[in-house]
Amino acid sequence: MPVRVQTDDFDVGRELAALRGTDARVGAVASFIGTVRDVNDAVPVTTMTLEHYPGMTEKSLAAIVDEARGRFSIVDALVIHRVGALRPTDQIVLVAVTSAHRGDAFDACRYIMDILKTRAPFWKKEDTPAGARWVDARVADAAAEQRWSTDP
Amino acid sequence: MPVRVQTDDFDVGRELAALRGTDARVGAVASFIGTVRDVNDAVPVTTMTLEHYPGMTEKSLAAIVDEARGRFSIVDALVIHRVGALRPTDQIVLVAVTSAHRGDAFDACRYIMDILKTRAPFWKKEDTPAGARWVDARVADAAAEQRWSTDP
Amino acid sequence: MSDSRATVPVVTTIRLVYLARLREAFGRADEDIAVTVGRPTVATVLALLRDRGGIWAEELAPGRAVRVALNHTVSGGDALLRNGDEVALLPPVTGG
Amino acid sequence: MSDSRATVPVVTTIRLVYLARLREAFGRADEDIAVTVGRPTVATVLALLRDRGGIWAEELAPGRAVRVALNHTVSGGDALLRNGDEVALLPPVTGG
Repeated sequence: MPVRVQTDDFDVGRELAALRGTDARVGAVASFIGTVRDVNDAVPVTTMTLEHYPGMTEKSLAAIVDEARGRFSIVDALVIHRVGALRPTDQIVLVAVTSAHRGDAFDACRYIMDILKTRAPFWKKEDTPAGARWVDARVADAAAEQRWSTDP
Repeated sequence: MPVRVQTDDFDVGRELAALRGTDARVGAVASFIGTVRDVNDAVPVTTMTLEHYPGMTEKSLAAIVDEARGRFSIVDALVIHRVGALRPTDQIVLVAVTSAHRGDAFDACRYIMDILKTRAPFWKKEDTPAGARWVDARVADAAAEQRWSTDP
Repeated sequence: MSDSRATVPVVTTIRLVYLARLREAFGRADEDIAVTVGRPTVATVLALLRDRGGIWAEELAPGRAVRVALNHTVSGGDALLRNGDEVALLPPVTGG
Repeated sequence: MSDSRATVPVVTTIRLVYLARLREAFGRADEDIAVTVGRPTVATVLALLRDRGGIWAEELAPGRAVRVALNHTVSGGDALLRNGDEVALLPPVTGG
Protein backbone atom coordinates (compact mmCIF):
# COMPACT_ATOMS: atom_id res chain seq x y z
CA MET A 1 0.00 0.00 0.00
CA PRO A 2 1.83 3.10 -1.21
CA VAL A 3 -0.29 5.65 0.71
CA ARG A 4 -0.87 5.90 4.45
CA VAL A 5 -2.54 8.42 6.76
CA GLN A 6 -1.69 7.87 10.41
CA THR A 7 -1.34 9.54 13.79
CA ASP A 8 1.80 7.57 14.66
CA ASP A 9 5.27 8.73 13.76
CA PHE A 10 7.18 6.85 11.04
CA ASP A 11 10.70 5.44 10.87
CA VAL A 12 12.25 6.87 7.69
CA GLY A 13 15.06 4.32 7.52
CA ARG A 14 12.67 1.40 7.80
CA GLU A 15 10.20 2.88 5.30
CA LEU A 16 12.89 3.53 2.68
CA ALA A 17 14.34 0.04 3.15
CA ALA A 18 10.87 -1.50 2.70
CA LEU A 19 10.21 0.61 -0.40
CA ARG A 20 13.52 -0.41 -2.00
CA GLY A 21 13.14 -4.02 -0.95
CA THR A 22 15.61 -6.13 -2.90
CA ASP A 23 14.75 -4.61 -6.26
CA ALA A 24 18.05 -4.28 -8.13
CA ARG A 25 16.41 -2.24 -10.90
CA VAL A 26 16.48 0.64 -8.42
CA GLY A 27 19.43 2.99 -8.77
CA ALA A 28 17.92 6.08 -7.18
CA VAL A 29 15.83 6.80 -4.10
CA ALA A 30 14.61 10.37 -3.67
CA SER A 31 12.76 11.26 -0.52
CA PHE A 32 11.30 14.23 1.27
CA ILE A 33 10.35 14.70 4.91
CA GLY A 34 8.22 17.64 5.98
CA THR A 35 8.72 18.65 9.61
CA VAL A 36 7.03 21.08 12.02
CA ARG A 37 8.88 24.38 12.40
CA ASP A 38 8.66 26.44 15.57
CA VAL A 39 7.79 29.57 13.63
CA ASN A 40 5.45 30.25 10.72
CA ASP A 41 4.98 33.67 9.08
CA ALA A 42 7.13 35.12 11.88
CA VAL A 43 4.77 33.83 14.62
CA PRO A 44 6.01 31.24 17.16
CA VAL A 45 4.21 27.91 16.97
CA THR A 46 4.01 25.71 20.07
CA THR A 47 1.84 22.87 18.77
CA MET A 48 -0.31 22.18 15.73
CA THR A 49 -3.15 19.89 14.85
CA LEU A 50 -3.48 18.30 11.45
CA GLU A 51 -6.91 17.23 10.33
CA HIS A 52 -8.02 15.59 7.12
CA TYR A 53 -11.05 14.27 5.29
CA PRO A 54 -10.99 10.49 5.82
CA GLY A 55 -11.84 8.57 2.69
CA MET A 56 -11.03 11.42 0.34
CA THR A 57 -7.48 11.78 1.64
CA GLU A 58 -6.32 8.30 0.71
CA LYS A 59 -8.09 8.51 -2.66
CA SER A 60 -6.49 11.88 -3.36
CA LEU A 61 -2.98 10.73 -2.42
CA ALA A 62 -3.32 7.55 -4.48
CA ALA A 63 -4.42 9.62 -7.49
CA ILE A 64 -1.39 11.91 -7.09
CA VAL A 65 0.96 8.91 -6.99
CA ASP A 66 -0.73 7.50 -10.09
CA GLU A 67 -0.23 10.80 -11.91
CA ALA A 68 3.46 10.72 -10.95
CA ARG A 69 3.71 7.19 -12.34
CA GLY A 70 2.21 8.41 -15.60
CA ARG A 71 4.58 11.35 -15.92
CA PHE A 72 7.86 9.80 -14.76
CA SER A 73 9.63 6.49 -15.08
CA ILE A 74 9.57 5.22 -11.52
CA VAL A 75 9.72 1.82 -9.86
CA ASP A 76 7.68 2.54 -6.73
CA ALA A 77 6.48 5.37 -4.50
CA LEU A 78 5.37 5.86 -0.93
CA VAL A 79 3.43 8.63 0.80
CA ILE A 80 2.90 8.74 4.57
CA HIS A 81 1.07 11.71 6.07
CA ARG A 82 0.46 12.17 9.75
CA VAL A 83 -2.66 13.69 11.34
CA GLY A 84 -3.46 14.75 14.88
CA ALA A 85 -1.39 16.77 17.37
CA LEU A 86 2.19 17.59 16.37
CA ARG A 87 4.97 19.67 17.90
CA PRO A 88 7.98 21.49 16.43
CA THR A 89 10.58 19.08 14.95
CA ASP A 90 7.92 16.34 14.56
CA GLN A 91 7.76 14.62 11.20
CA ILE A 92 4.60 15.45 9.20
CA VAL A 93 4.98 13.79 5.82
CA LEU A 94 7.24 11.38 3.96
CA VAL A 95 7.32 11.09 0.18
CA ALA A 96 9.76 8.58 -1.29
CA VAL A 97 10.27 7.44 -4.86
CA THR A 98 12.47 4.73 -6.34
CA SER A 99 13.63 4.74 -9.95
CA ALA A 100 16.43 3.46 -12.16
CA HIS A 101 17.81 7.00 -12.56
CA ARG A 102 17.95 10.04 -10.33
CA GLY A 103 16.21 12.49 -12.67
CA ASP A 104 12.92 10.63 -12.53
CA ALA A 105 13.24 9.94 -8.80
CA PHE A 106 13.81 13.63 -7.99
CA ASP A 107 11.11 14.85 -10.38
CA ALA A 108 8.46 12.39 -9.17
CA CYS A 109 9.21 13.05 -5.50
CA ARG A 110 8.93 16.80 -5.97
CA TYR A 111 5.85 16.45 -8.15
CA ILE A 112 4.04 14.41 -5.50
CA MET A 113 4.93 16.93 -2.78
CA ASP A 114 3.92 19.93 -4.89
CA ILE A 115 0.56 18.46 -5.84
CA LEU A 116 -0.10 17.07 -2.35
CA LYS A 117 0.37 20.59 -0.95
CA THR A 118 -2.38 22.04 -3.12
CA ARG A 119 -4.80 19.14 -3.51
CA ALA A 120 -4.71 16.59 -0.67
CA PRO A 121 -7.38 17.40 1.95
CA PHE A 122 -5.24 18.22 4.98
CA TRP A 123 -5.55 21.29 7.17
CA LYS A 124 -3.17 22.66 9.78
CA LYS A 125 -4.30 24.55 12.85
CA GLU A 126 -1.49 26.15 14.81
CA ASP A 127 -1.40 27.11 18.48
CA THR A 128 0.42 30.40 18.88
CA PRO A 129 0.85 32.83 21.78
CA ALA A 130 -2.04 34.84 20.25
CA GLY A 131 -4.30 31.78 20.13
CA ALA A 132 -5.15 29.03 17.65
CA ARG A 133 -5.30 29.83 13.94
CA TRP A 134 -5.93 27.89 10.77
CA VAL A 135 -2.90 28.07 8.50
CA ASP A 136 -3.44 30.03 5.31
CA ALA A 137 -2.73 28.41 1.96
CA ARG A 138 0.57 29.70 0.58
CA VAL A 139 0.78 31.48 -2.75
CA ALA A 140 4.17 29.79 -3.24
CA ASP A 141 2.46 26.40 -3.13
CA ALA A 142 0.02 27.32 -5.88
CA ALA A 143 2.95 28.57 -7.94
CA ALA A 144 4.82 25.30 -7.36
CA GLU A 145 1.84 23.30 -8.58
CA GLN A 146 1.45 25.59 -11.58
CA ARG A 147 5.05 24.92 -12.60
CA TRP A 148 4.13 21.34 -13.49
CA SER A 149 1.28 22.33 -15.81
CA THR A 150 3.63 24.24 -18.11
CA ASP A 151 5.67 21.10 -18.71
CA PRO A 152 5.20 19.31 -22.05
CA MET B 1 31.55 17.04 9.43
CA PRO B 2 29.16 17.29 6.46
CA VAL B 3 31.23 15.11 4.08
CA ARG B 4 32.38 11.51 4.53
CA VAL B 5 34.04 8.93 2.30
CA GLN B 6 33.88 5.42 3.73
CA THR B 7 33.86 1.72 2.88
CA ASP B 8 31.16 0.94 5.47
CA ASP B 9 27.48 1.10 4.72
CA PHE B 10 25.43 3.90 6.28
CA ASP B 11 22.13 3.96 8.18
CA VAL B 12 19.92 6.49 6.37
CA GLY B 13 17.46 6.88 9.24
CA ARG B 14 20.22 7.59 11.73
CA GLU B 15 22.05 9.98 9.41
CA LEU B 16 18.92 12.01 8.66
CA ALA B 17 18.02 12.17 12.34
CA ALA B 18 21.53 13.40 13.18
CA LEU B 19 21.41 15.99 10.40
CA ARG B 20 18.04 17.33 11.57
CA GLY B 21 19.04 17.19 15.23
CA THR B 22 16.58 19.25 17.26
CA ASP B 23 16.70 22.26 14.96
CA ALA B 24 13.12 23.58 14.79
CA ARG B 25 14.04 25.98 11.97
CA VAL B 26 13.99 22.92 9.71
CA GLY B 27 10.73 22.33 7.85
CA ALA B 28 12.07 20.28 4.94
CA VAL B 29 14.52 17.41 4.56
CA ALA B 30 15.33 16.34 1.00
CA SER B 31 17.53 13.33 0.51
CA PHE B 32 18.88 11.13 -2.23
CA ILE B 33 20.32 7.62 -2.07
CA GLY B 34 22.19 6.18 -5.03
CA THR B 35 22.16 2.38 -5.16
CA VAL B 36 23.89 -0.28 -7.28
CA ARG B 37 21.73 -1.63 -10.10
CA ASP B 38 22.18 -5.15 -11.46
CA VAL B 39 22.30 -3.88 -15.03
CA ASN B 40 24.05 -0.93 -16.67
CA ASP B 41 23.82 -0.05 -20.36
CA ALA B 42 21.96 -3.35 -20.83
CA VAL B 43 24.87 -5.40 -19.41
CA PRO B 44 24.39 -7.43 -16.20
CA VAL B 45 26.55 -6.26 -13.30
CA THR B 46 27.53 -8.71 -10.57
CA THR B 47 29.82 -6.53 -8.46
CA MET B 48 31.51 -3.17 -8.75
CA THR B 49 34.46 -1.43 -7.19
CA LEU B 50 34.44 2.26 -6.43
CA GLU B 51 37.74 4.03 -6.18
CA HIS B 52 38.52 7.65 -5.44
CA TYR B 53 41.38 10.09 -5.05
CA PRO B 54 41.91 10.45 -1.28
CA GLY B 55 42.47 14.02 -0.21
CA MET B 56 40.94 15.52 -3.31
CA THR B 57 37.63 13.74 -2.80
CA GLU B 58 36.80 15.28 0.55
CA LYS B 59 37.96 18.70 -0.65
CA SER B 60 35.84 18.40 -3.79
CA LEU B 61 32.70 17.31 -1.90
CA ALA B 62 33.11 20.07 0.68
CA ALA B 63 33.45 22.63 -2.13
CA ILE B 64 30.25 21.35 -3.77
CA VAL B 65 28.35 21.62 -0.46
CA ASP B 66 29.70 25.16 -0.02
CA GLU B 67 28.48 26.09 -3.49
CA ALA B 68 25.03 24.71 -2.63
CA ARG B 69 25.02 26.83 0.54
CA GLY B 70 25.81 29.88 -1.56
CA ARG B 71 23.06 29.20 -4.08
CA PHE B 72 20.24 28.03 -1.83
CA SER B 73 18.87 28.89 1.57
CA ILE B 74 19.66 25.74 3.53
CA VAL B 75 20.22 24.89 7.18
CA ASP B 76 22.62 21.97 6.82
CA ALA B 77 23.79 19.33 4.35
CA LEU B 78 25.40 15.91 4.44
CA VAL B 79 27.22 13.85 1.82
CA ILE B 80 28.33 10.28 2.42
CA HIS B 81 29.97 8.38 -0.45
CA ARG B 82 31.12 4.79 -0.21
CA VAL B 83 34.20 3.32 -1.84
CA GLY B 84 35.43 -0.25 -2.27
CA ALA B 85 33.55 -3.36 -3.35
CA LEU B 86 29.78 -3.06 -3.79
CA ARG B 87 27.03 -5.35 -5.02
CA PRO B 88 23.63 -4.74 -6.60
CA THR B 89 21.14 -3.09 -4.17
CA ASP B 90 24.03 -1.75 -2.02
CA GLN B 91 23.88 1.90 -1.09
CA ILE B 92 26.54 4.06 -2.82
CA VAL B 93 25.85 7.64 -1.87
CA LEU B 94 23.64 9.69 0.43
CA VAL B 95 22.99 13.40 -0.06
CA ALA B 96 20.69 15.07 2.45
CA VAL B 97 19.77 18.72 2.89
CA THR B 98 17.73 20.48 5.55
CA SER B 99 16.00 23.81 4.98
CA ALA B 100 13.08 25.88 6.21
CA HIS B 101 11.21 25.28 2.93
CA ARG B 102 11.03 22.43 0.47
CA GLY B 103 12.05 24.32 -2.65
CA ASP B 104 15.54 25.05 -1.35
CA ALA B 105 15.91 21.57 0.13
CA PHE B 106 15.01 19.87 -3.17
CA ASP B 107 17.11 22.24 -5.26
CA ALA B 108 20.20 21.98 -3.08
CA CYS B 109 19.98 18.18 -2.84
CA ARG B 110 19.70 17.82 -6.58
CA TYR B 111 22.41 20.40 -7.20
CA ILE B 112 24.87 18.55 -4.97
CA MET B 113 24.11 15.22 -6.70
CA ASP B 114 24.37 16.69 -10.20
CA ILE B 115 27.69 18.39 -9.51
CA LEU B 116 29.07 15.42 -7.55
CA LYS B 117 28.39 13.21 -10.57
CA THR B 118 30.54 15.32 -12.89
CA ARG B 119 33.22 16.67 -10.54
CA ALA B 120 33.91 14.51 -7.49
CA PRO B 121 36.85 12.13 -8.15
CA PHE B 122 35.14 8.74 -7.96
CA TRP B 123 35.38 5.97 -10.54
CA LYS B 124 33.30 2.83 -10.91
CA LYS B 125 34.64 -0.42 -12.27
CA GLU B 126 32.00 -3.05 -12.97
CA ASP B 127 32.38 -6.80 -13.10
CA THR B 128 30.25 -8.16 -15.91
CA PRO B 129 29.97 -11.58 -17.58
CA ALA B 130 32.30 -10.20 -20.30
CA GLY B 131 34.89 -9.09 -17.74
CA ALA B 132 35.67 -5.95 -15.75
CA ARG B 133 35.11 -2.54 -17.31
CA TRP B 134 35.48 1.04 -16.20
CA VAL B 135 32.12 2.78 -16.35
CA ASP B 136 31.90 5.49 -19.00
CA ALA B 137 30.87 8.98 -18.02
CA ARG B 138 27.26 9.62 -19.04
CA VAL B 139 26.29 12.40 -21.42
CA ALA B 140 23.12 12.83 -19.35
CA ASP B 141 25.23 13.71 -16.32
CA ALA B 142 27.08 16.45 -18.18
CA ALA B 143 23.71 17.79 -19.33
CA ALA B 144 22.38 17.73 -15.75
CA GLU B 145 25.37 19.75 -14.56
CA GLN B 146 24.98 22.18 -17.46
CA ARG B 147 21.39 22.86 -16.44
CA TRP B 148 22.61 24.66 -13.31
CA SER B 149 24.94 27.01 -15.19
CA THR B 150 22.03 28.53 -17.13
CA ASP B 151 20.39 29.62 -13.88
CA PRO B 152 20.57 33.32 -12.93
CA MET C 1 -53.93 9.18 -10.27
CA SER C 2 -50.98 9.38 -12.62
CA ASP C 3 -51.17 13.19 -12.41
CA SER C 4 -51.04 13.23 -8.60
CA ARG C 5 -48.04 10.89 -8.64
CA ALA C 6 -46.24 13.32 -10.93
CA THR C 7 -46.69 16.19 -8.46
CA VAL C 8 -45.31 14.31 -5.44
CA PRO C 9 -41.98 16.10 -4.87
CA VAL C 10 -38.88 13.97 -5.43
CA VAL C 11 -36.66 14.16 -2.34
CA THR C 12 -32.92 13.77 -2.73
CA THR C 13 -31.12 13.35 0.58
CA ILE C 14 -27.55 14.66 0.55
CA ARG C 15 -24.96 14.27 3.25
CA LEU C 16 -23.04 17.49 3.77
CA VAL C 17 -19.57 17.50 5.34
CA TYR C 18 -17.80 20.66 6.53
CA LEU C 19 -14.05 20.55 6.95
CA ALA C 20 -11.56 22.44 9.11
CA ARG C 21 -12.25 26.19 9.30
CA LEU C 22 -15.68 25.76 7.69
CA ARG C 23 -16.68 23.18 10.30
CA GLU C 24 -15.88 25.72 13.01
CA ALA C 25 -17.55 28.58 11.15
CA PHE C 26 -20.77 26.61 10.63
CA GLY C 27 -20.69 25.02 14.09
CA ARG C 28 -21.18 21.51 12.77
CA ALA C 29 -19.15 18.75 11.12
CA ASP C 30 -21.92 17.37 8.94
CA GLU C 31 -25.65 17.22 8.33
CA ASP C 32 -28.18 15.63 6.00
CA ILE C 33 -30.35 17.88 3.88
CA ALA C 34 -33.38 17.00 1.82
CA VAL C 35 -33.41 18.64 -1.60
CA THR C 36 -36.79 18.81 -3.30
CA VAL C 37 -35.64 20.42 -6.53
CA GLY C 38 -35.67 18.11 -9.56
CA ARG C 39 -32.25 17.08 -10.91
CA PRO C 40 -30.31 18.82 -8.14
CA THR C 41 -26.66 19.72 -8.67
CA VAL C 42 -23.78 20.80 -6.45
CA ALA C 43 -24.75 24.39 -7.30
CA THR C 44 -28.31 23.71 -6.09
CA VAL C 45 -27.00 22.67 -2.69
CA LEU C 46 -24.62 25.63 -2.46
CA ALA C 47 -27.53 27.98 -3.24
CA LEU C 48 -29.65 26.37 -0.52
CA LEU C 49 -26.84 26.86 2.00
CA ARG C 50 -26.28 30.48 0.98
CA ASP C 51 -29.99 31.10 1.46
CA ARG C 52 -29.47 30.43 5.18
CA GLY C 53 -27.81 33.86 5.27
CA GLY C 54 -25.29 35.01 7.91
CA ILE C 55 -22.05 33.06 8.08
CA TRP C 56 -23.36 30.67 5.38
CA ALA C 57 -23.85 33.41 2.83
CA GLU C 58 -20.54 34.95 3.81
CA GLU C 59 -18.35 31.83 3.66
CA LEU C 60 -19.97 30.51 0.49
CA ALA C 61 -20.15 33.81 -1.39
CA PRO C 62 -19.09 33.49 -5.04
CA GLY C 63 -15.34 34.04 -5.33
CA ARG C 64 -14.56 32.54 -1.93
CA ALA C 65 -11.90 29.82 -2.13
CA VAL C 66 -14.09 26.87 -1.22
CA ARG C 67 -13.69 23.60 -3.05
CA VAL C 68 -16.44 21.02 -3.29
CA ALA C 69 -15.84 17.27 -3.20
CA LEU C 70 -18.61 14.97 -4.40
CA ASN C 71 -18.18 11.48 -2.99
CA HIS C 72 -14.51 12.20 -2.21
CA THR C 73 -13.63 13.66 -5.60
CA VAL C 74 -13.28 17.38 -6.33
CA SER C 75 -16.29 18.44 -8.34
CA GLY C 76 -17.68 21.39 -10.28
CA GLY C 77 -20.99 23.10 -9.60
CA ASP C 78 -22.92 21.38 -12.38
CA ALA C 79 -22.37 17.81 -11.15
CA LEU C 80 -25.73 16.06 -10.71
CA LEU C 81 -26.53 14.73 -7.25
CA ARG C 82 -28.18 11.45 -6.40
CA ASN C 83 -29.80 10.26 -3.22
CA GLY C 84 -27.16 9.45 -0.60
CA ASP C 85 -24.37 11.45 -2.21
CA GLU C 86 -21.77 13.05 0.07
CA VAL C 87 -20.94 16.68 -0.65
CA ALA C 88 -18.00 18.13 1.28
CA LEU C 89 -16.98 21.78 1.51
CA LEU C 90 -13.21 22.22 1.72
CA PRO C 91 -11.28 25.36 2.59
CA PRO C 92 -7.89 25.73 0.83
CA VAL C 93 -5.74 22.80 1.88
CA THR C 94 -2.55 23.26 3.93
CA GLY C 95 -1.05 19.80 4.39
CA GLY C 96 2.45 18.54 3.68
CA MET D 1 81.85 31.34 -11.40
CA SER D 2 78.65 33.31 -11.44
CA ASP D 3 78.15 32.21 -15.08
CA SER D 4 78.55 28.50 -14.25
CA ARG D 5 76.02 28.87 -11.40
CA ALA D 6 73.50 30.30 -13.86
CA THR D 7 73.77 27.25 -16.11
CA VAL D 8 73.16 24.73 -13.30
CA PRO D 9 69.69 23.40 -14.23
CA VAL D 10 66.90 24.08 -11.74
CA VAL D 11 65.21 20.79 -10.88
CA THR D 12 61.52 20.78 -9.92
CA THR D 13 60.37 17.46 -8.51
CA ILE D 14 56.70 16.73 -9.18
CA ARG D 15 54.65 13.87 -7.78
CA LEU D 16 52.42 12.37 -10.47
CA VAL D 17 49.29 10.41 -9.56
CA TYR D 18 47.33 8.31 -12.08
CA LEU D 19 43.76 7.43 -11.25
CA ALA D 20 41.42 4.61 -12.21
CA ARG D 21 41.61 3.66 -15.90
CA LEU D 22 44.77 5.75 -16.40
CA ARG D 23 46.51 3.95 -13.53
CA GLU D 24 45.82 0.65 -15.27
CA ALA D 25 46.77 2.01 -18.71
CA PHE D 26 50.09 3.37 -17.45
CA GLY D 27 50.79 0.40 -15.19
CA ARG D 28 51.52 2.54 -12.18
CA ALA D 29 49.63 4.50 -9.49
CA ASP D 30 52.17 7.29 -9.07
CA GLU D 31 55.75 8.37 -9.71
CA ASP D 32 58.05 11.32 -9.07
CA ILE D 33 59.52 13.12 -12.03
CA ALA D 34 62.27 15.71 -12.14
CA VAL D 35 61.51 18.62 -14.45
CA THR D 36 64.50 20.67 -15.52
CA VAL D 37 62.65 23.26 -17.57
CA GLY D 38 62.54 26.71 -15.98
CA ARG D 39 59.10 27.84 -14.68
CA PRO D 40 57.41 24.49 -15.46
CA THR D 41 53.65 24.33 -15.82
CA VAL D 42 51.04 21.57 -15.92
CA ALA D 43 51.36 21.69 -19.71
CA THR D 44 55.14 21.13 -19.40
CA VAL D 45 54.56 17.92 -17.47
CA LEU D 46 51.88 16.70 -19.89
CA ALA D 47 54.26 17.30 -22.79
CA LEU D 48 56.99 15.31 -21.02
CA LEU D 49 54.60 12.41 -20.51
CA ARG D 50 53.38 12.48 -24.11
CA ASP D 51 57.02 12.36 -25.23
CA ARG D 52 57.19 8.88 -23.73
CA GLY D 53 55.12 7.77 -26.75
CA GLY D 54 52.95 4.63 -26.90
CA ILE D 55 50.08 4.51 -24.42
CA TRP D 56 51.22 7.83 -22.89
CA ALA D 57 50.94 9.71 -26.17
CA GLU D 58 47.66 7.99 -26.88
CA GLU D 59 45.92 8.58 -23.55
CA LEU D 60 47.16 12.14 -23.20
CA ALA D 61 46.60 13.23 -26.80
CA PRO D 62 44.99 16.68 -27.08
CA GLY D 63 41.21 16.35 -27.05
CA ARG D 64 41.18 13.33 -24.76
CA ALA D 65 38.93 13.79 -21.74
CA VAL D 66 41.64 13.87 -19.07
CA ARG D 67 41.38 16.35 -16.22
CA VAL D 68 44.38 17.53 -14.24
CA ALA D 69 44.30 18.22 -10.50
CA LEU D 70 47.12 20.27 -8.99
CA ASN D 71 47.39 19.67 -5.25
CA HIS D 72 43.83 18.28 -5.17
CA THR D 73 42.23 21.08 -7.15
CA VAL D 74 41.28 20.90 -10.83
CA SER D 75 43.75 22.99 -12.77
CA GLY D 76 44.40 24.35 -16.25
CA GLY D 77 47.51 23.72 -18.32
CA ASP D 78 49.17 27.05 -17.58
CA ALA D 79 49.31 26.60 -13.79
CA LEU D 80 52.89 27.04 -12.57
CA LEU D 81 54.42 24.10 -10.70
CA ARG D 82 56.62 24.24 -7.63
CA ASN D 83 58.88 21.68 -6.09
CA GLY D 84 56.83 18.99 -4.31
CA ASP D 85 53.56 19.72 -6.11
CA GLU D 86 51.20 16.81 -6.75
CA VAL D 87 49.76 16.57 -10.25
CA ALA D 88 47.03 13.99 -10.77
CA LEU D 89 45.58 12.80 -14.07
CA LEU D 90 41.86 12.01 -13.81
CA PRO D 91 39.68 10.19 -16.34
CA PRO D 92 36.05 11.39 -16.50
CA VAL D 93 34.50 10.75 -13.09
CA THR D 94 31.67 8.26 -12.60
CA GLY D 95 30.71 8.40 -8.93
CA GLY D 96 27.33 8.94 -7.30
